[in-house]
Amino acid sequence: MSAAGARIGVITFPGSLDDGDARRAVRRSGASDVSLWHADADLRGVDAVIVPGGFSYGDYLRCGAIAKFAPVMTEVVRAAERGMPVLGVCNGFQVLCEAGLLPGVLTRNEGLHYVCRDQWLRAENTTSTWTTRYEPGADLLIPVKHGEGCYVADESTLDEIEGEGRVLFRYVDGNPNGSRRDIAGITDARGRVAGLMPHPEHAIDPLTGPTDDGLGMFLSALDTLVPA
Amino acid sequence: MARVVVDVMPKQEILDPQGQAVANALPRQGFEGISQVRQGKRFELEVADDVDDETLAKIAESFLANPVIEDWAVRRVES
Amino acid sequence: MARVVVDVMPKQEILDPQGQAVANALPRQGFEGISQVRQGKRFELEVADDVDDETLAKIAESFLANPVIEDWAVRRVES
Amino acid sequence: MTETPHESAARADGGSERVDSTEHAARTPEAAQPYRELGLADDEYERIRGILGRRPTEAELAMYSVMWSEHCSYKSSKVHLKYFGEATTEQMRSKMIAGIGENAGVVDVGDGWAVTFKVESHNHPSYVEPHQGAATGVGGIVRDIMAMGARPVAVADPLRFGPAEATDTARVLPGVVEGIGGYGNCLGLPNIGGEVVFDESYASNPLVNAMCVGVLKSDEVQLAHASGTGNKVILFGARTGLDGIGGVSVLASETFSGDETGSGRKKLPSVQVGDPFTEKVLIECCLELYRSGLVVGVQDLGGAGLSCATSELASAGDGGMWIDLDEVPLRAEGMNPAEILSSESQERMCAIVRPTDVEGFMEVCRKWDVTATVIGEVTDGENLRIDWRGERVVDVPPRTVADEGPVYERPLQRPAEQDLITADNPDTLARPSTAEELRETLLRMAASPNLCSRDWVTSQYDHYVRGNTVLAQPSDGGVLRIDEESGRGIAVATDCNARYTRLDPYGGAQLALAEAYRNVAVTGSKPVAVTNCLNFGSAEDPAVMWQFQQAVRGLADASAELGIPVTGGNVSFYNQTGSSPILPTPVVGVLGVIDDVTRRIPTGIGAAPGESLLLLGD
Ligand SMILES: Nc1ncnc2c1ncn2[C@@H]1O[C@H](COP(=O)(O)OP(=O)(O)O)[C@@H](O)[C@H]1O
Repeated sequence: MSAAGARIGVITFPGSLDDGDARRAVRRSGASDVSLWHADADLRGVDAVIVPGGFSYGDYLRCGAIAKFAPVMTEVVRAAERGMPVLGVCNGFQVLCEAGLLPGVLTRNEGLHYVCRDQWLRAENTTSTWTTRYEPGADLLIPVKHGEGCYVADESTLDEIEGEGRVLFRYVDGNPNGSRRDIAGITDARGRVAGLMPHPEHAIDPLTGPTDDGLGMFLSALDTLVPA
Repeated sequence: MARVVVDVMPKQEILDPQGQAVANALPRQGFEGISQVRQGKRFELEVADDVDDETLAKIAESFLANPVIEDWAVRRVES
Repeated sequence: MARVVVDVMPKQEILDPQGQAVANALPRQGFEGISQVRQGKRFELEVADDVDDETLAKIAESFLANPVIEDWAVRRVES
Repeated sequence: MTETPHESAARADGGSERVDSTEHAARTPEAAQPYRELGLADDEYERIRGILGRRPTEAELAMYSVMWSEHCSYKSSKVHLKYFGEATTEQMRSKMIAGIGENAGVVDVGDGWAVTFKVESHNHPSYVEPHQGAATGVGGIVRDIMAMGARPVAVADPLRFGPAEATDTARVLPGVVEGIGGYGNCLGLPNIGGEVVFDESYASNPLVNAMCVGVLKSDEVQLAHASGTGNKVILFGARTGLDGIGGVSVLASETFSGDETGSGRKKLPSVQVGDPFTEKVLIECCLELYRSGLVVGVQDLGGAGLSCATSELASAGDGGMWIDLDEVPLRAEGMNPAEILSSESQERMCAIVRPTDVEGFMEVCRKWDVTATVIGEVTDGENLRIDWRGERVVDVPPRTVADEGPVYERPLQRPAEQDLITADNPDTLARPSTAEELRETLLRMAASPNLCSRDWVTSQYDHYVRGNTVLAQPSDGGVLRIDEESGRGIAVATDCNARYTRLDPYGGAQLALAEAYRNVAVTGSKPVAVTNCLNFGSAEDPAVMWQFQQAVRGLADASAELGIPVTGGNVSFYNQTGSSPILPTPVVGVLGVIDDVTRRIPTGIGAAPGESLLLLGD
């Protein structure tokens, strides 16, 4: 399979905003992007799925609360159980938590304001499908932009996540939202489903982002999907 | 100590996009028969006994609710 | 037609920055004696008569609240 | 409002359910109408009667009164704004695809791309309800840009507040910023510029101006006109509710005098609540409709709601129009025709569609879950005719509503005190002379609200979304990539120093333009067009009118001097507290083009040590 043979789907819900950016990042990594529509119970044969940022259905009730019921999400949950790599960014992370693919929940930022800023992260788990391209302990500069990014789970869940090494990234140099244990992103037990609040798709080119530190996530997935 | 609940709801004639989003989503999840949903806020306050109703009304009106677009109601409940 | 109220409140053990912010601001506005504030949501639903309590509980549990962080209560009220 | 002693038009026949039809109006010429409460002058009301040859119906009165308001008719500014056209040469016009007179100006930026941009004010609503006022201000300007056929790609927000330490500023500013952020962020529009200025004169009259920039192919401009007899008029987007009806509740209270306790309609809020999600979906829906060629003409619904959209579409078209108000999807019960026509419910658009395309149109709307309804059609008559419950409630020549409103040559007078305030000059001020004093001055300036970091504001705005933002805060101008292949981009900046403008309105407007021009130029872009939002005090104050006239002349002359046209703008009068007007604040926006965004120049002293600092100009 050639690189372009890897097909990564990007879901568009009504209210998705960063779907175009996610597709651009997929293309830049060398894979081909496939648009998936919220109302279609069909993953169009993709090898991996990205649930992008935005305000799905307005997010008026609770972030991701309505999106989890979309027909396409039923398929995503099924595919994830079979081991398909899934990445949720920002709103996508919220959706994956609501859908039960990842533990915990994202709540209102402790500062009560929406925050858009360039954020330092430390890469911790570098064996998940989405993070193999990073050195353990690497510092990355990637934008965050959200009003509800405070990661919350009960202590035993947090201990479990930590114990199993499932924290992908931690905020360093300031926690933008009050997230428990400075958690910025986590993965599931198999290391295939990943969610994070920062936006790797906005850090793929120093022209339009602070760095290209985010590209590694898309390249990592490609490495798994298209073994060298 | 008394427990006080303040309910704050969007005024009837004011658009309530939140309630509307919920109402629209229910049938998609297979829940029929819900014709209208309005979403507001609920505050629970622990209040010293010497805080009178007038003060509570003032807190609700000037602080918890935005009277331009919201109605409010204060009630003391058993704690 | 029945009117149903669903209250959704952050669980006691969950930090509630919004309620906290209100509690902190009250003394600055000259309101003393409010020791705790928690902020949640209140939903008002217009419900057809054949929607039973079990369905309402399901709506609250699976949709209006996130049980990881929130408690909920459903009650029918006079309309 | 006190009860009018006259028998009101609504009650002339007794019944409260009765419709004030054109026929009824013709039969009851003497019925008193609350036109003054609706803001119409005696002679304006007489003119309406003259045009119609009878008294207007309630619905017609509602239409004329909103459309002839200062906000919609530009009745006090028109005579002055003409000067922009006069000052624009053919050469300057060469890149202009649409100019003054359209919803927003459109400029050719090369490679087949065009850009449309405009600033609008939402000052008063943002004072009453900062969050929603500012949010709906963003929503309104975004729909203006959509109505040109463009995809909105960025917003900017020039803001003015009272003193930073004033308690009311603590209410207004956070609400405004949250409103702009909440709405813009949810639409997925990067915020790439704006201003935050504090001054006493804005204490009870903040200025909330919002700019939107849109991109389209230069041959894809949509126009707001209703042509083609038999074509359908489709209203799509949100439902129409009782919000934002403002002055028209005067009519409502008369009509519904029986049940005031029920709805309390006399006190209808003139506040609208925005629904950014609905607007986001509306954007995507509109763009798909345009791409599919399903739209003949399109107009956004903003101030004056359906009154404005129908009369402007019909007025710009080649025939008449018929509307059936019973088809309008309503959110509130018991709305009367005047209310339906005047409702300012947000997130609505109106399109003209060929009958054969209606099904295709509806299908796109269904895909996006957008409510769409055929509410009428283009007719071959001249008039705009509107029916409700089978009776004709409006029958007017649309041009008399939309374009031929009153025009005033308001008195203007350079105030005597102008000499007094300009007599002062900086020579009388003490200057820092020692290093210590200089240091102290510098620190004081850095800490002053007008100069300190704007991070508290800008960090609440998404400037990354869409992945094309090349420069945003704290850059002097925002830069956006519009073509990923070629790297073509655009730049925008808005500026105005109102204190200069107070001292010299002509020169101040020129300085505002010069500053915005420079801010675009320093990004490495070439300035190509100008827009504006002229915020002033009362049009009935001759000193204010003088400021206004001077500012327009200054801006127009300076644009000619720089060789870039004014392509559109907005006027906001009556910004004052009691009889004290705000500082004259002609906010100027400049659009620039950059061939290759990789060559943009970021703000700030360079990255490498040892660079030289040069001062240009004198
Ligand atoms: N200050 C101004 N300078 C130039 N053109 C202006 C100015 N104010 C308004 N216009 C133009 O007048 C026209 C009428 O404005 P319109 O779009 O109807 O206003 P609104 O959107 O506020 O209802 C528009 O083309 C607008 O660009």
